[in-house]
Amino acid sequence: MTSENLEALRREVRGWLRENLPKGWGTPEYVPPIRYSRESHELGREWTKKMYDVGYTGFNYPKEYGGIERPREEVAVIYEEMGRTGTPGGPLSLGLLVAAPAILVHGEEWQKKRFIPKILSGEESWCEGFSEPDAGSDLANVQTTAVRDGDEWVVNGQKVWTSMWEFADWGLLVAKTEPDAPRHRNLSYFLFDTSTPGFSRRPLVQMSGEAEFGEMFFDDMRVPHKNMMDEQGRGWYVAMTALMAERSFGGTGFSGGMAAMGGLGTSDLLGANALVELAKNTKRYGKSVWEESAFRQRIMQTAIELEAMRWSGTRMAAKMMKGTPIGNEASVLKNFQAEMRQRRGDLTCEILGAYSQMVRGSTRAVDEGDHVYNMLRARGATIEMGTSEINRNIIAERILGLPR
Amino acid sequence: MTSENLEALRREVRGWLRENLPKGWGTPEYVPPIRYSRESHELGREWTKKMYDVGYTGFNYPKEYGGIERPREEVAVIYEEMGRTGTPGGPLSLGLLVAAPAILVHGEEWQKKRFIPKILSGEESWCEGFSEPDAGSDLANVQTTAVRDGDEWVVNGQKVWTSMWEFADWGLLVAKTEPDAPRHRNLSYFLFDTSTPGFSRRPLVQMSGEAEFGEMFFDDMRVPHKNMMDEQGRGWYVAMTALMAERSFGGTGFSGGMAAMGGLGTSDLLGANALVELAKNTKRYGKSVWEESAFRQRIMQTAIELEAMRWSGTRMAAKMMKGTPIGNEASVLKNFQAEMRQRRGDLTCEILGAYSQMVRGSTRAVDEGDHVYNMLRARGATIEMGTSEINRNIIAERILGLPR
Amino acid sequence: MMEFSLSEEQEMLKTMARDFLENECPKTHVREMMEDEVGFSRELWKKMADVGWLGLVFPEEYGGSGMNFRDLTVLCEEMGRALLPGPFLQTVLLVGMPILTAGTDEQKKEYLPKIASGDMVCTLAVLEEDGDFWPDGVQLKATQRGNDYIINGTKLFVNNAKGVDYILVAARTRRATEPEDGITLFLVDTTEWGIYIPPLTTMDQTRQQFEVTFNRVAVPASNIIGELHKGWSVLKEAALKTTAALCAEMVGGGEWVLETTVNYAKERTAFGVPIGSFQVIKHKCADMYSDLEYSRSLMEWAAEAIKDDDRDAHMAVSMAKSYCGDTYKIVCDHGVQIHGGIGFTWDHDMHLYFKRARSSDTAFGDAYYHRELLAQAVD
Amino acid sequence: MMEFSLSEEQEMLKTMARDFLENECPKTHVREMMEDEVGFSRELWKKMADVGWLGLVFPEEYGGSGMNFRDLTVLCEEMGRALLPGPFLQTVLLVGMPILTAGTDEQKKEYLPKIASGDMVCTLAVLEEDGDFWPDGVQLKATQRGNDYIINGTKLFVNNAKGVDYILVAARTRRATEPEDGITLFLVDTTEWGIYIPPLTTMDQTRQQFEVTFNRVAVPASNIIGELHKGWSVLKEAALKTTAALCAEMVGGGEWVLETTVNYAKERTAFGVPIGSFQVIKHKCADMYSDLEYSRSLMEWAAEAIKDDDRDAHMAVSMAKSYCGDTYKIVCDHGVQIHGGIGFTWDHDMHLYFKRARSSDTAFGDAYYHRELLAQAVD
Repeated sequence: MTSENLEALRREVRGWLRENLPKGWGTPEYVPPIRYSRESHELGREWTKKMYDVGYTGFNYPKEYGGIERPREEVAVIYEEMGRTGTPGGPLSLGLLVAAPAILVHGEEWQKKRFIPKILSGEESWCEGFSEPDAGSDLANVQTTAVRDGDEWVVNGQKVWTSMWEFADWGLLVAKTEPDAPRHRNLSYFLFDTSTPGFSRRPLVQMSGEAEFGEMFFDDMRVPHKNMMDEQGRGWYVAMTALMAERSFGGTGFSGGMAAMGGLGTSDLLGANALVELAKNTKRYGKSVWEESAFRQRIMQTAIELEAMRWSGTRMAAKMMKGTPIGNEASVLKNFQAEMRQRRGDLTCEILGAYSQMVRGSTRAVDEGDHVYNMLRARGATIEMGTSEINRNIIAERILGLPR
Repeated sequence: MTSENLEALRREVRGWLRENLPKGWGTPEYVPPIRYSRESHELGREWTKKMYDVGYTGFNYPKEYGGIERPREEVAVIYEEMGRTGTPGGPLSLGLLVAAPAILVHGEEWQKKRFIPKILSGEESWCEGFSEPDAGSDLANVQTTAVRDGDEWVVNGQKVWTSMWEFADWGLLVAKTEPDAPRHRNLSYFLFDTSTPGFSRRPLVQMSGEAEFGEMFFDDMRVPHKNMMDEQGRGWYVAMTALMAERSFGGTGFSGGMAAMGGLGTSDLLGANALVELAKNTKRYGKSVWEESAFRQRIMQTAIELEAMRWSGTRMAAKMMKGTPIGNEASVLKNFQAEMRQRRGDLTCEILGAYSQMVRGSTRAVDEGDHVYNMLRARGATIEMGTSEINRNIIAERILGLPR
Repeated sequence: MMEFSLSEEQEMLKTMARDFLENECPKTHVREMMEDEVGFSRELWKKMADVGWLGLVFPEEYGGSGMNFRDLTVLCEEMGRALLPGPFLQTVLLVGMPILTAGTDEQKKEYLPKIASGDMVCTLAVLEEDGDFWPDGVQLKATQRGNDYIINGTKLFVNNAKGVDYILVAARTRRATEPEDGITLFLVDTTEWGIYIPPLTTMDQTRQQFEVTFNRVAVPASNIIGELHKGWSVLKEAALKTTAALCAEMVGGGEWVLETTVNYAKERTAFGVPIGSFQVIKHKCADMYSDLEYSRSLMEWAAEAIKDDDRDAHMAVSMAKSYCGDTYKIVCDHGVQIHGGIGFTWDHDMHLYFKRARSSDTAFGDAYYHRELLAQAVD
Repeated sequence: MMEFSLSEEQEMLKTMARDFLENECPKTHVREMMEDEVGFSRELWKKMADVGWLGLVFPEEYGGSGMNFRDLTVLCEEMGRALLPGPFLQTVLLVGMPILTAGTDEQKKEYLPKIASGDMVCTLAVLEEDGDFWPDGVQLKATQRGNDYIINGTKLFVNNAKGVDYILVAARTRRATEPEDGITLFLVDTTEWGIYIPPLTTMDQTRQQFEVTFNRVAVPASNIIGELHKGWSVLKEAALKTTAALCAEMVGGGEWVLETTVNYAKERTAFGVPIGSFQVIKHKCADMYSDLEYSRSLMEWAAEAIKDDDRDAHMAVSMAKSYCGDTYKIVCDHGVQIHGGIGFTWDHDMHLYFKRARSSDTAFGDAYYHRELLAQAVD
């Protein structure tokens, strides 16, 4: 790989972006679609397809499953150029995050060939049915059942806290297939088409008032036997792979996770700039908040934690690139990120004072109510993808070897 | 009780204090004896005896065991007057704190009559052998044994973390008497004379370099059977009473505990004055620490916590005065006080900056190194008298009723 | 000597209040009011008047029961526990008290009995653009014109402004060197011409806030409460009492969260055992309990100090407000976390307390502000 | 792209360093030095020179091995883990580096080989009464007299001043508007007449501190390191490197505490099970691990940034210093607590780390100071 070739690629990517980014992108005149809307989903789908067709995404998967194989230096150049401008995100899908990694490890050959390419290209979106009303973090409590009937399985039950639920074409599903088998041996994983009769979904409203998550209902839904992933009774292991993949996203967040998804935004070295600006622009009792060392200190602590996350994410990404599985380390990143989000949300609201009450839709809201939304939404961060408590157990038992 | 009578008592106490307080008391010319020295012990002993003889201490115990029975209003006046001037503390003894309450509940009639009066009068000092090198907070691990031999018990073993160990005339001791009995039934309590052959003690140096605690060794020490407290095998219950009494002191600290001991110092409403002064007098990078809101906030938080402790102690003391046993509530007070001491110690050292390194004996030490000593000593506060972890278990299980 | 345990009378008041609110203000009612454009129920208000709550601390000659401030806080604890929607503190402490302490005989006779009977619901409008409770924040002007004053400008963060009969408005009537000087309190009839009250759409829907715009509203000089230009000290005194009452509400709410969480931890199982048997859950609950105990100590001290007109009352209230505010927030954080997914849903009641904790913390100065006040006292 | 994993060479260095220090610097040695009036061993110093540590980052022409700063931090981690007593950072980074970067050819040729061979042990004297590392703090005067400068005054917080051969002294040689201007660095032979070095008796005995009084000490002008009046920037650069190296020491020490605590938790039993099976102990250990991981990330970033002369090096070092400082302290807090009574004794080694954590935190600006530096950068 000569540096001339890389420079040529850089120019190519730059030109392509100029050509293909949405009209007005990067200027105030660009109005992004509403979060979680169909429009936002479609934009992500189309954008991913465009990138995939020209070879700018879909890395880290073998060619036979639709992966785009490029030298690491080229990938770095592509990411750098996209990072410079920022790009739209992907479709509302857990495909890249959960489904593709799980299928790659546990799927049959036909499943890999059928599903992974369309995930990489953004054409098909995925969700995952994992949590249940009475299960939480404990897979032993899964109540959804799948009963064999000839070449099919008949699924009944309910899943909650399904993210990316609304536009998913396909879903992953863990269900109890052997009611009498011991824990870790009684579950199986299925890939199911969301247009199957007997499947329905509805929004689950969270404390911030939004419905980012959904509930899914299975009422005699039939899934072909060939859509089972891995062997019967091995669902626990598939779930672990899927969870690990999800958690490493929750933890590496921007630097790792977004890179893995093929989208990159711009980043500033001092990641707490938004907080600094807010503090400079906010007066409490006539005095700029930024002049109070109590706030300066906490804002800078946030900046430090963001940098620490960035470099820990980089170390993790380097490991992944070398092929070392990150495994239980994901729990470290996930917890830190989740708890940092809560601290940051609280700090933001403390800076805002009385204005911290204004939510989205309020005429007096600062930043259109996003600050308050973020604070509220962050309460879920320490619960979803394994509670902070579960992740600390994992760190203590699996990394440090403390007794169960 | 007329208010004239109370006023007369007030004048009497005031006059007595003027007469009896050490020369120079309350002025800079008074030099207190060194902490934990024999001189300090003797001063406390003599002072207690003086107060007892005139009827100013020894409350809350029945007359037949040497208690001074006075109406509550009189006691309040006595405490108020002593609080105004401050007084020397008591002797170095766990007598009032642990031995007397335990003997009152579990002792034989002759034990109550023999021991409690001399505790109240300060004439005899006590220590308690509880923790062992391999036991910590877990009584089930007690290794010290007592074997019956005629009318005597032969004790062998070692105790650690014995406070008030050096000048104790008598000791409480928990030992295993029934090696094969189940937990909670295999221990017995003894009262032993520290001049008994086979008993020895030595200092146990803590991380601050001081030896506030001692170790005690029992080498075929013989204790008469009649010195057993409560029935054989009921040592666990005695231990609980003793611990509870100790913890309520650790928690109520000044307001409850010191009042119970019959000594009271002066108090300022804003209990963090010393920290405020320190911050005002300390410059970091040329700027007064007191001007930094980050420090102001934490210092005021300390003031608030001290007040919260004071009022919680008052509520507790009011309960005790009405005869309601405080029981598990003691764990709440004990933990809060211990953790507050650590926070305060850390804060003090952060204010001091480079000077936080100077220990007692250093020519450059601020406040003669007490700040650093207090910070170091406070690390033990969350370990002694039941670790913070054990106390939180107690709160959760015994107060909130969460499952064991 | 300060009395910390409740008197027999106070115990009765507490039991009665809890029963009343469990019947009359269940969470279904709270949620209904959250969606309501006014945000509280006149029907329930009347019932509260009937059991004597609205005149509780007013003298009997004005239709009250002559009970003391500590008694009132016993009630406030239960209101906080029930998340009672409506301007109770506003009506009784922020408007009623200034009338009682600074009003003329005519004003007392006219308004207090109406407040006590539930026929006059009120709120206070002080805060403006900067959102801070301090004299510098009062910029809205009132200009004399004959026997009237013309009020012109906008107030923000006004609780339940939409459904009340009167708003006590702090207005600037002259500009002086000291910002405290020149603030006057006007009791404004909300049916006057020129008042516009759009909602603010805030996080805590159990205590709705509004913007109030006065478009050259005429108020007769006889509606001035207290002296002309000297309104701030009256307001400060009323705010002090309200802040202490708010602490009682916070402790009451926090105790609901603790109890609900402990019960959930006993019932909900994971890995085959109740989650309350996990040590980390236990310790979080223990911390919630402990923080609430210390909050209670400071809150009761503050209430007693106000009742006794203690010279330390300001300090006690600042200490209580900052400690109770921090505690309520962290207790709710733990409550949500221990409940897990269900605690994060809209349908569970936990988030109502979570949000109430945060709106209460910012009201009348947050923990940071009150600690700074304490620091200034020893500057 | 930044490399975070160790090279093969660095891995070897690390293994070798750990073995060497386990043999040569066990805790018995550390405790012996704590009681020693000089506080470090010349014998061990010579051995360190023999394995090439003292000249590690000096060019080969001055007797060094020409390795880079990141290599040095690998060594520092192990030194922090072993609690190595002695002025290693002082000699190599605070005195050696200024000579290398600002010294004359003669100075480099004279001193650097001696440092590398272990024959010249040094320390730095900057801090005075106020205890803060900033130019305003340098008040001690040096006045020219012929070819000499006369130094008069007192320095505080000087590490290992008693046993060293040379002290690099920051002195004020002229008073200017900018406090940075007018500071000159003098390399002072400790055998000179007029130097008095009483101990300071500090908490962390593994790194002894002294007071140094200069009583009209004469130093030849040829012993000035760098330019006259322009010493501060040289010092700042050396302090930056030392601060990053200190971070490596802190991470190394913290990891010893974590490992020791985890091992203890596996072995010590209470209530019939290892205490490490209690969830609260587990979670504390998990937090220690997590904090140390993030400390390592920032520390390695800082080390790489210095190695690469990155323009963000100052920011990286401030972030690392504050985060590593906070982490080391809290890791030791947990370490003592989990060990229980035994961890509170003098005989257990835990308190040596506890104290080292606190002395390291205050050295070269504590966490608070470094966060304030970062804030000033975006003021």
